[in-house]
Amino acid sequence: QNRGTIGVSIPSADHGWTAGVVYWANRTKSELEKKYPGMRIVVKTAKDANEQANQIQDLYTVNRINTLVILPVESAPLTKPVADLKRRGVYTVVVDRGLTDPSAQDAYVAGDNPGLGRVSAEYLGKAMGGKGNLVVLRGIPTVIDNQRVDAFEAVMKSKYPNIKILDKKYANWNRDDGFKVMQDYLTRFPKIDAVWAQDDDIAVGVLRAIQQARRNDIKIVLGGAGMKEMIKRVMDGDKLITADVTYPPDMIADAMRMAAESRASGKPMPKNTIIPSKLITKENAKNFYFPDSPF
Amino acid sequence: MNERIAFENITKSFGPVEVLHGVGFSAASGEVHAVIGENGAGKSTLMKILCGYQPPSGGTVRFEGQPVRFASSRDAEALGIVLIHQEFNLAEDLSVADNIYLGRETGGLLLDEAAMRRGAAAALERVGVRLDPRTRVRDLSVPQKQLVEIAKAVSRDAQVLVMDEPTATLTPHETETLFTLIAQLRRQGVTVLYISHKLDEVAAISDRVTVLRDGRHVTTRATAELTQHEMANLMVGRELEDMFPTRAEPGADTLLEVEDLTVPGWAHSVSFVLRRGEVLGFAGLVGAGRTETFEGLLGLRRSAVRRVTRAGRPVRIATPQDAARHGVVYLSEDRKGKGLITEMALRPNLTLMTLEHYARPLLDTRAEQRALEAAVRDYGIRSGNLEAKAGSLSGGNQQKLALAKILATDPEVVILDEPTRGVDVGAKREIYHLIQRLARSGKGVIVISSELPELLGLCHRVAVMHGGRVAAVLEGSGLGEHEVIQYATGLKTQDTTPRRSANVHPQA
Amino acid sequence: MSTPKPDAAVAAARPPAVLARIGSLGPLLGLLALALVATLLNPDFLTVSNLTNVLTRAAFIGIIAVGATFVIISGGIDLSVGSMAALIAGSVILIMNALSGTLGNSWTTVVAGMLIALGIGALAGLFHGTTITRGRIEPFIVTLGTLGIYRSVLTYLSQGGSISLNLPLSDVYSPVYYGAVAGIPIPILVFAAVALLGGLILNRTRYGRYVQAIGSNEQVARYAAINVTRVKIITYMIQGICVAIATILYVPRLGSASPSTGLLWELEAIAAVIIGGTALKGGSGRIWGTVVGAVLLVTIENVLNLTSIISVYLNAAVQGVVIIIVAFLQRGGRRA
Amino acid sequence: MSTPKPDAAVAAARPPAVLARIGSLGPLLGLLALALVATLLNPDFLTVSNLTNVLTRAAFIGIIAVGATFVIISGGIDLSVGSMAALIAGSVILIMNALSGTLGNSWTTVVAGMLIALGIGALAGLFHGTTITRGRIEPFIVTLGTLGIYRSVLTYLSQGGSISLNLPLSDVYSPVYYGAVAGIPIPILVFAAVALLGGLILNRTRYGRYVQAIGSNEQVARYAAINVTRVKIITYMIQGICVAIATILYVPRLGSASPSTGLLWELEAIAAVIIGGTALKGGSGRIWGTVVGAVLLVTIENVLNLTSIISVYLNAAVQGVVIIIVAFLQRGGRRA
Ligand SMILES: Nc1ncnc2c1ncn2[C@@H]1O[C@H](COP(=O)(O)OP(=O)(O)OP(=O)(O)O)[C@@H](O)[C@H]1O
Ligand SMILES: Nc1ncnc2c1ncn2[C@@H]1O[C@H](COP(=O)(O)OP(=O)(O)OP(=O)(O)O)[C@@H](O)[C@H]1O
Ligand SMILES: O[C@@H]1[C@@H](O)[C@H](O)OC[C@H]1O
Ligand SMILES: [Mg+2]
Ligand SMILES: [Mg+2]
Repeated sequence: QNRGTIGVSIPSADHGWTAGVVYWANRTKSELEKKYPGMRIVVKTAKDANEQANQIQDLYTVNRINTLVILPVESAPLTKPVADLKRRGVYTVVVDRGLTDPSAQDAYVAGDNPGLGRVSAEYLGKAMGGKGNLVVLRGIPTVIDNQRVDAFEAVMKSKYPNIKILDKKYANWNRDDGFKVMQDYLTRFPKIDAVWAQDDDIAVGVLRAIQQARRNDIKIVLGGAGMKEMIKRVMDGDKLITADVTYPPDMIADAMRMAAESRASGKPMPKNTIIPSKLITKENAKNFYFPDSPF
Repeated sequence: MNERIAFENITKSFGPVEVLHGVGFSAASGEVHAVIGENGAGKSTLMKILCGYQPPSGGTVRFEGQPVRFASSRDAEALGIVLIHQEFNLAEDLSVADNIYLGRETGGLLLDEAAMRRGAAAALERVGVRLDPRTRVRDLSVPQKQLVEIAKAVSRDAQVLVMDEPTATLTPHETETLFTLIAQLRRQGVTVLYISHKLDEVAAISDRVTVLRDGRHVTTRATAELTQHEMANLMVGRELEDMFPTRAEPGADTLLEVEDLTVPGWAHSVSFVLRRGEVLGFAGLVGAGRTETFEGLLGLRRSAVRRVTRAGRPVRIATPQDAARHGVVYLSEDRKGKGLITEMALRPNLTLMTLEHYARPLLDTRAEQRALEAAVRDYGIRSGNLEAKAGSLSGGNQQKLALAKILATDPEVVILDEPTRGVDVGAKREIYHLIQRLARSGKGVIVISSELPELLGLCHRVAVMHGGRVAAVLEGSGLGEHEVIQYATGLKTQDTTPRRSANVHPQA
Repeated sequence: MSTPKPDAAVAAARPPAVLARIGSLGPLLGLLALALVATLLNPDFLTVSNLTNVLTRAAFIGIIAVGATFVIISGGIDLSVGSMAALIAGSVILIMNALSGTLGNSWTTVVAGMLIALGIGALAGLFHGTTITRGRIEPFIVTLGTLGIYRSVLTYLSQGGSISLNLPLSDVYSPVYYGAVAGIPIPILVFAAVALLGGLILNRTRYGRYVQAIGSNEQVARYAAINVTRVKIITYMIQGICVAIATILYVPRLGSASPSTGLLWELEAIAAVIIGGTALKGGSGRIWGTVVGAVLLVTIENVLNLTSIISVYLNAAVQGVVIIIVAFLQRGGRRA
Repeated sequence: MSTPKPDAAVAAARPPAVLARIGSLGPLLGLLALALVATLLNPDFLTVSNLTNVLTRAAFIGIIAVGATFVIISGGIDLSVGSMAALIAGSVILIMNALSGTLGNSWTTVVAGMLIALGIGALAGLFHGTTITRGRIEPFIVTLGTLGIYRSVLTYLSQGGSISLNLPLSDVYSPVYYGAVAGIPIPILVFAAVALLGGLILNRTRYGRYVQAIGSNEQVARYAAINVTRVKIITYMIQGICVAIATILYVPRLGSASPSTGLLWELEAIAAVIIGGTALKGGSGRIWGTVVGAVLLVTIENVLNLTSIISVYLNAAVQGVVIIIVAFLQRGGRRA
């Protein structure tokens, strides 16, 4: 029977993490279409907020979706367009980047950005023994990045006052920028104990820069989000990459499954589902390792 | 006769417009063969066909008896057929030497710059211009560009050298040098096809003359059989009356007075007075600084001036707009670079300086079109197609359009830099009459010209510039060809009184 | 001056060159072809609501591109438009939020915000124009510089996050984007008005003629006593004002601005202009072409959303291919 | 022939305009000024290792910009370079990974990969050049189109993720980026070689002369029987090859390619060219200026990373301001 159409709108695969999202979305689409015959799932990617706003409008107007699962490229600008669809009777499930007006979403499946910052800070604080020099490489200027960095700093300030954050510059969730910014940090700071790279793509560049400079003052590089190469390193007991903090791109899959389930059963989804950011260490790494994911 | 080249029944159409209707004549080796005709008669088009720049629509070109069909100018040059373009054909960003050797550079894998520089210097030497071959063409004056254009062709060892109005921007001095060169080439057996509107030149150097009219061959005759007057009549197809109208006495009041105008590097404390109803000429050799003087005056170049007064009132002219506001307009000698937008149609070119007349407030394009039709009539602009781009007009017709454009502003002071450059005798005569009419109606006209007869026949007074200074201002009985040349070449100086007052003020 | 030869004035206009004409319709043909494909792929393409959506969206880039048409025809370029839009959006949101304290969540506040937006746009344009003409710096450089500057300032204002219009104000402002007059959404009306006005200015006023003259040959324009500096400065101001108008429509739509607002709009706007048949070198161009170009770009995106036959990874490739094909159709209009 | 009167023959060239000369050194002055500021802000700027870092990083954009100099001087533009770099990087990594099965993790594999990279670059350039000249489509459009296409194809190949060189191969290849000869990192040497060769070709060969002639006046070039089409196509091929060379150096750096590889490199490369004093309109330009331009851009970033006095939010603003100032210093070299 026809259970309607679910529209899935996600950012286009412009770096590792979003590639993971696209991968999981496509994979879950086939899975769910098999599981619920008659249900149609349309997956669309958008390169920016504007395009995404257009896209969900098209999903409504032309693809006639009755359910929207959206991972907003950005929170604020998509609030209105999502609210607009909700007003027209579309069941809206927002993932990861919550809307600025929560009443615009029927359900929220949240990645825990402050959590990622917190867990990272806790881990580094402990690993550094509560003291030393730390450099931070941020993502791109966006709310998510602010949430993470703010939470990170809050923990550091209150629990590890002796850890000195030397500087925090944007590396744009990008390997090349990670490389460059780290290279310059290395020039600038003769003694660095640890690096928080905030995202595993950045960490890739950071590692190369350290390797090139042959510096051995740095003991830890902590990335984030759970890229498979990084998890592998943790698993293999890498010296610098001793841990990672999850921010799993498969949260889109969870959201899609829950939405499909709720459509099929007619029961609403829980209002908020938080997918916590977990610490990955050598011990639990294999549970997080999916070699055939692009991320 | 030993025919080097022959045209047989050549036709040429641009779209539906046929501009050459079966032209045929021939030229021998060692012959200087002049081709004359009104603006738009098809001279340049015919020469472009000969030299491989355009294919003919019909007919045959023969070279030494063999029919030839060139796919490009390179094919023609391979046979030693070279064209000196009427409109410059130089890459402005490249140096003089680069241009002279463009397309046939010397050297192996790496260019032999030194050799090319030497070769360029030699070619420049032959046409009598001293120029550093490394100078960028962009930085040259119009006559200098013309000389480079000639040097470029001459350096190609031509068997057939086509010169399309090579002297239009040259002063008698350079022209003479060129004639010496032509004589030398002719002795070497080179065929020279020489296009000019200066019939005295044609009479002086050519062996035979071919006359074209409206794309048709009118006649080919030995030059010696024709007077200049006859040539002119053959060109226009009717009897031409006197070239220069009579001059009316200028008025007494001053229209424009310039004191101590200096254009750094080009002109030094130039002063002059222009009276109402007067035609004031500016003579000088290439490089005397005449063009720059007036570009400086209009604010088109950096300049300093002690005082400018318009009809007695001091004015400040910092931009061409200021000048226009004070009724002063300037026709550039550089038609293609500064006179007309060749990419645009005739209409917007014509009305560019007078758009306010057509803005109500939206532009009334019909009124513009009427103005164009009037200008086409009044100035005898010949164009197969009024919608065409200005660049497709023949050289002389472009000049007429440029003139029509500036005169449309109804100025009080008209500065014309080489106004008859490339214009045919008939039209030239019309322009002379026009200038005289402007003067008679109380305007002041300044004519910068390299054609001495023109200045002598037209002007009340002539200022002669040399080395950036006004060497003399001649009038009345003092105004003669010999005098002008003496001052222009610096053989004579007029240094009695302090320069400024000596210069000009007639009543001072 | 009288030249009594009648034949001198022959002006037998050439028969309209059919081929050239088809060429100049190239972008339109491209658009129609695309619409046909779209309809085949998904008949819903042709619904009124979908077409309305497409045109509404085209309004942003379209309005900006109208401004860009002037700049490009005059021989310039403005790379900063996307950043400028972001900065204007951010600033007016901040300002309106602040004003709403004293003026209330009223139309007064919104209109004040709009005027300020226009002011900022015009000022930015004035800055560009002046720096380019009087400062004699390549437009590419100046606007590449301000591209960075504007976006940075916005990032600074938003502290890396986003700036949102407060909700009650947002409700007041909302109709400017979501409203309609006689069934036609306001952005479409504004777009049409801007395009018409732009076309009128470009083709039927002195100013427009000067813009074309300068782009064709700046020297000739200077010698013809045209105030080249002023005309050029004004093109950048027109561009700035167009950006401001687009932003005024944009703010009520998404109600916020962030460091990624308007990213790469410059490329889209310039692409719309060039696809529309204006030469990047300047000199000549046409507003209607730009409008078609903008609609075309948005339509490609729309069509991609309407079907699933293409891997999501290849969206940009399809766009690229379509753009090249349309340009190919249009090339008849270009000289070799 | 006699030219009796010396003063009659025109114009001994004007005295070397000292001002114009200083103007033409503009970018260099800008760079020196920036270096001075940098050193004052952080003396570590002048360390050998930092300067080496800067130059090494400048190599990518610099090499690409050398190619862009040719394209721009000839009157064209290539917006696709960043995407092309990403595509080349991704494809050769895949190919090398595949080859390593038969050829082993050896230099043979790496060299084969490099040759293939050069081949792809040249082919892409050939495609651009041909489409632009024979297809008569604006270069802006063609390369905007391929910008989307190349990056999309890479995204497709990588399924949005990254494509990584297998580790043993990566170790073999690594010295190409990280190695040094006589203490000078290989990328710097390659950059220098490309720049020298580029300068030589541009200024000392027929081909270079033709590139300038075409950019200056295409019609004149045609009349001089220059094969304009071929010369233009080759400029795009040079650009493609330069991109390939840059990519060959880039791959061993991170050993991977992803959809964000080479993002916005086109803007940086073009900016380097223009800052270096080449006019966007074409006709004339200089390779050394481009080199300075590229180094300058990288230096700005470097300096920003070496200090904390400026809010991170404002990085791009500082870059913008510096670019405009340098261009201002240089404007003496430009005609009004
Ligand atoms: N490319 C072109 N397209 C259209 N018409 C052209 C083109 N070239 C020349 N014509 C027309 O051909 C006719 C002959 O022009 P041509 O340049 O040969 O005249 P000309 O005898 O050299 O005149 P002038 O003495 O003014 O130089 C003119 O009517 C001109 O408008
Ligand atoms: N004082 C000077 N001494 C030597 N050369 C000069 C001097 N002043 C100007 N020149 C030269 O004169 C040339 C100025 O050019 P131009 O030929 O345009 O002058 P002009 O008098 O307008 O000539 P034309 O007869 O072409 O109108 C320049 O090449 C310049 O080098
Ligand atoms: O794209 C982002 C990713 O890189 C980061 O690690 O997590 C949040 C995502 O939105
Ligand atoms: Mg002619
Ligand atoms: Mg002159």
